[in-house]
Amino acid sequence: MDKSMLGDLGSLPPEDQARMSKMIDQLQIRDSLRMYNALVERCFSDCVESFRRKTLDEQEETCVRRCAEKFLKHSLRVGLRFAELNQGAATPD
Amino acid sequence: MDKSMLGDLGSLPPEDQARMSKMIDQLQIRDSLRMYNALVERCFSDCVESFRRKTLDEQEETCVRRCAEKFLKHSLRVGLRFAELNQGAATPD
Amino acid sequence: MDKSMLGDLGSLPPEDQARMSKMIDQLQIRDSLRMYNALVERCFSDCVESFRRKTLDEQEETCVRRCAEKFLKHSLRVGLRFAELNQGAATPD
Amino acid sequence: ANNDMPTALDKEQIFGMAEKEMEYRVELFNKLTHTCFAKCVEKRYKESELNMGENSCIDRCVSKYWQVTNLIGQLLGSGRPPM
Amino acid sequence: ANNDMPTALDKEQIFGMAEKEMEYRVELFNKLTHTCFAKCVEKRYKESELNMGENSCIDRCVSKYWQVTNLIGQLLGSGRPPM
Amino acid sequence: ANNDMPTALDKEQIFGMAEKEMEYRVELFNKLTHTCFAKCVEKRYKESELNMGENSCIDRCVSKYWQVTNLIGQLLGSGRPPM
Repeated sequence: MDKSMLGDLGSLPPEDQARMSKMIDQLQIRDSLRMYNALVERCFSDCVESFRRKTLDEQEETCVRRCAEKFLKHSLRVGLRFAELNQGAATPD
Repeated sequence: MDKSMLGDLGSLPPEDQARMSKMIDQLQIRDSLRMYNALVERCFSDCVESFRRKTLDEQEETCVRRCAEKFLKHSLRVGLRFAELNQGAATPD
Repeated sequence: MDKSMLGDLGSLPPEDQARMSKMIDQLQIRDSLRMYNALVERCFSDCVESFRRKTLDEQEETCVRRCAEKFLKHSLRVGLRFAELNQGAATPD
Repeated sequence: ANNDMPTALDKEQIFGMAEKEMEYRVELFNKLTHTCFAKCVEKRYKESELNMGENSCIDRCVSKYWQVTNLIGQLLGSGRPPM
Repeated sequence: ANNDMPTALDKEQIFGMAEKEMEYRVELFNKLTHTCFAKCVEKRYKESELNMGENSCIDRCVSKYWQVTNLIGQLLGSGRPPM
Repeated sequence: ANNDMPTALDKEQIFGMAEKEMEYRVELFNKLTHTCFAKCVEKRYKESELNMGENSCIDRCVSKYWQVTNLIGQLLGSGRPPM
């Protein structure tokens, strides 16, 4: 998710900004790894139904690719809408 | 959840009590924010099925209100029962 | 999960090894407690359907035992396969 | 209004609360994303583009999810907006 | 029996374990709450009160969930009660 | 290639990233385990042993899950294997 969604740091003293910024970086790394795990789980669950072979067949692979691409586009769109709502709701500090 | 469920601090030296108490406060803040998120997800999933408009209709809003109120009452009741069982199972330290 | 899956510590200086090792221990404790919680939730959900009595009947208890044993055997097997794939994919550092 | 708050609470607590708040936002965003994907996107995955119907469903889903978050926030009596 | 344990382990470890233990209790409580809500509470939400049937279902659900926690705790050979 | 990396980044960041990486592996393992249990193991629980069909399903499930992890890793353009 976009860093700007996590808060406005402008009003803090520099050393606190640095610390807050590091914290946000850590959260973003964790979040993107979790997203990756969740995406794999979802696309695997939706696309892989048969366990008669140990490798993905072509149809499963295509399904997984589309699932992942769709999810990423979806996630981007949700981020945009979410940011708009967030801005509308934001009160001046 | 009720603070008392998380442990008996009476037997610790004061500075450890303070530290433990801070830790419990942090866990409770995190827990209540997670509960809030989980409640929203559940009531949204149970009550909102149609996406032909971008605002909640009256029926959906009523459903969400009842869902949230029921969940909070439920959660309170579970907390009471849980505390009873906990006490029954507790061994003197 | 097996500690060795979490990384190779051999190439680090001793004090970093100790710190990393502690971190892994903490993660493993957290993970095994989470696994326990997840196992209870799964076997409860799969085995307990009726709420006309407040104690488990014999059939439910048997079901829970088997569910837990099966899950543990399953988890062990997954760990072995996972480790094999991991080793195949590992690049020399 | 809250200009001199930092003197009242100690800094560790402020950072601790900021961290929880950010974790909460990330989790809200993730739950919203997964819930709206499940509600709006066709699971057959016949193509890798979102079609028009899916796109407008997503927009409305985000909007309604947001409203539910606010509605429940009011019920919980937090007195502040959920973000 | 464990009077002098604090000298053996260092304090950081004790606090670390206490933290994990508390996280575990919170998670147990949350999973129990969500599972019993799904098992006992009618999803139509026709009213905002829990009815008698739901209430007694909840009580039994908590009790049985607790028993399953203990049963699996024994199987895992922890030798200690789950709480 | 990365011999002198430790001088570039500070140590806290390296430990922080190692921690996230390990959390990721644990979560991958747990999701895989739960997903393959749901896909392969019969929910009637008539016995406490895994039968032959379940065992071979588990092996294939792990293998396919692994492939999906790699496939999506490539799509995300990480340029590195997921583990």
